[in-house]
Amino acid sequence: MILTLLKRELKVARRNWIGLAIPLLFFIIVVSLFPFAVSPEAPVLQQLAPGVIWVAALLAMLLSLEQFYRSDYQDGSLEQLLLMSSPTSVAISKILAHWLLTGLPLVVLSPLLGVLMQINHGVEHSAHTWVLMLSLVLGTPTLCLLGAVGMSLTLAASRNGLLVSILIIPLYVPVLIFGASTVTASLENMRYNGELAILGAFLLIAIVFAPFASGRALKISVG
Amino acid sequence: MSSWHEFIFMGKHGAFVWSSYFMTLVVLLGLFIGFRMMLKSLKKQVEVAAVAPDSKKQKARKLKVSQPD
Amino acid sequence: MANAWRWFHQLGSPKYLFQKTGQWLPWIWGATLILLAVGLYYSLWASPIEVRQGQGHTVRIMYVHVPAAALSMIGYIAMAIAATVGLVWKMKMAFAVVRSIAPVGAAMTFLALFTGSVWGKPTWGTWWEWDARMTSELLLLFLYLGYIALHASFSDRSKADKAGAILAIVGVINIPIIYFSVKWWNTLHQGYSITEKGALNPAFQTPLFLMLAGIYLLFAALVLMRLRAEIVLRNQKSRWVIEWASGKTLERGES
Amino acid sequence: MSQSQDIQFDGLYAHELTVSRSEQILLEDADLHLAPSTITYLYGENGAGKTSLMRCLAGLLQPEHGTVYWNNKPINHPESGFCSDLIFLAHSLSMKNELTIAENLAFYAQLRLKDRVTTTVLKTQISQVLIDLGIGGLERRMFAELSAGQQHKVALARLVLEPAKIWILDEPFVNLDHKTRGWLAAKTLEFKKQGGTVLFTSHHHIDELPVDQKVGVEHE
Repeated sequence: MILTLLKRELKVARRNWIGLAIPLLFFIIVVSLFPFAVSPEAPVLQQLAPGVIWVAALLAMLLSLEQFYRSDYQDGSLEQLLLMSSPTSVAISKILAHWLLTGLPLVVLSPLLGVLMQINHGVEHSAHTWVLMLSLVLGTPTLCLLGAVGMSLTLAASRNGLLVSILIIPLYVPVLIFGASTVTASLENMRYNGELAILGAFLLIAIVFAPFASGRALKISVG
Repeated sequence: MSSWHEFIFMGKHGAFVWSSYFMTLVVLLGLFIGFRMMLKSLKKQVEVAAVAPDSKKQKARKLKVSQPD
Repeated sequence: MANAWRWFHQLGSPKYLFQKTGQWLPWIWGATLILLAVGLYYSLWASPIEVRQGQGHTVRIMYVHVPAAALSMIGYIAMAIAATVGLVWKMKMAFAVVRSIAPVGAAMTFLALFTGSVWGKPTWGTWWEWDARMTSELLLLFLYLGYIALHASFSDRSKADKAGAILAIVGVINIPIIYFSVKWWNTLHQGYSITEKGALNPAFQTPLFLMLAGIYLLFAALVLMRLRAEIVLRNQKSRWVIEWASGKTLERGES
Repeated sequence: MSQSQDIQFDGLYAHELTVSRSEQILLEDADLHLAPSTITYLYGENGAGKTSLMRCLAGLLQPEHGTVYWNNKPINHPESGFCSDLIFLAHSLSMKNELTIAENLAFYAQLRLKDRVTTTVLKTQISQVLIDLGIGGLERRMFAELSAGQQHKVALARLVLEPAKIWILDEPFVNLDHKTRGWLAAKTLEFKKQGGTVLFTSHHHIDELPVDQKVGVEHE
């Protein structure tokens, strides 16, 4: 059942690819502003890189949320889905689609941003890029899961656009802290396993709670 | 505390100590007054609505089941 | 046990809750005022200044800061508990309680931040330090404001209640995570810790405990006041509310 | 609970239902029985709460009070099988603009049948029903490209493509051309003959469709 739902999400998204591309473009453009604003010198950029890339990724995830939930709510298909399958599985398919179409592309694009932000300055290898990707692989699904809860809660609310950001940004802070510090640790040639493990732990907690909470919230929004 | 002077100036930190207490007072008093006014205005509102004829009052409907003619 | 259950159910009745809170409030206010009067006497006058760390009189800020900070946390946890009761037992009054705690809790969080900042200036020489507790308080304030904003964005109150309840529960699961993360992040950056400023000397205990008790009760009293307004707001069309408004029944009447 | 257990009500049975929307109680203490093999016509003025009642019977809206049973089990009980037996057609057509007609219809059919149907079978069924509805050959067009009337027809096609035991239809006849009204009435009667339960609303009496029960949402 989840597979049927997921296939539909992917199909709809494919036809609507421009909507998906915009958050990614935003991700790149925001990051590329920093050299202008701060300094184009490699050591400075390198030091800023983890934070800047992570904040940009977080904002891109936030921006892309609307698209995955709003239209289903408005055209009535959300209520049909909730009539025919369990709210949790609807939430899971939404979250999976959101991650596959936004989180994963962000991960794939992140080496490019690493280059822009001079993340490998002063070293011959590209280990830092891999660490950045790894931190995003573990962190972005948590952002999707928490975002799903926030978005499901605000679907029926009247002021929605920015409301969801206010609700979930405080919840995003732990992921941001550990995501960015994983990369920072790597830049400082320190061990980063601990940070990655904690990111993984956050992901597990979110997997346990978020689909259920999001499903309940979807049900409330439709009712 | 040894003197009124010390009580008011709190060493050199009178402004810090007093502003903390003052802000606490203002915020909590503000809530108190706000909640009181909220209850009062609601009371008045209910009173007015009760006196007014049932213009806006919409009664719940019932289901009437019948056989077609 | 059976009695406790019955009482719990009675609390679910708006009329009963309104009458009971009306009976309790004068007592709570009385106790609050006495405790605060004595507490203020001690905290502003009859307690010594801090010498060991050279804080001097600024230690007096602690007597409002600590209760406010504690209540900001307790308030959010109470919201989550009431939200769970509302969702699980479908008890509508529990949602009214959640909504009533939110503004008072947010005010306490704001006060904790404000007094913390004012305390920080003479102590660290800066108004704001990204200290673990202060940062957590800031995020907590956002959580409170998020709840209030979410609740206000629905035209349908029962939807607002349920959505807000879910947010409160999700938030409370996150509070320890946020606190832990911020604390870890803070040690990484070797910040200060505001909590080490006032290591508790027995001489500071009397005013602190008095103020804690007084402000806790004040919190309860304010929440109950807000709750009474909320009950009336939600039951404007009930006969007992109309009778109460037109003064036909005693406000503190017997059940 | 106990009352409904004593007497058996096959089909859909709402017991002491109180429905409210935005804190306004629309309908109080309603008992309603929709037996198998019956067609029920629900009427009432605008804003009386017809749609809310239907959403409540479908399980989308939580009733203020009371329970809805499907074959003597509460509808949200997994064993009642209500979610696979019900087709609820609302005002919103619930179709994605980004998908073709065939994709839209196939998605709902597959979701209901849990992929027990092969795509080729489904494809022929879809083309057939579209021909019956007079929009044959449009299955590969995007939903957004159709006219409003055509879009409405696509939503109705679900009734034929998905097996169900109860239909709850909100204004299915509105803005339909004469031929499609006839088609829908015939399909509804056919569904009734197979033991189906139907509840529908309409502003006007539908001549083509004899009903077994009329239910009004009105003041006493």
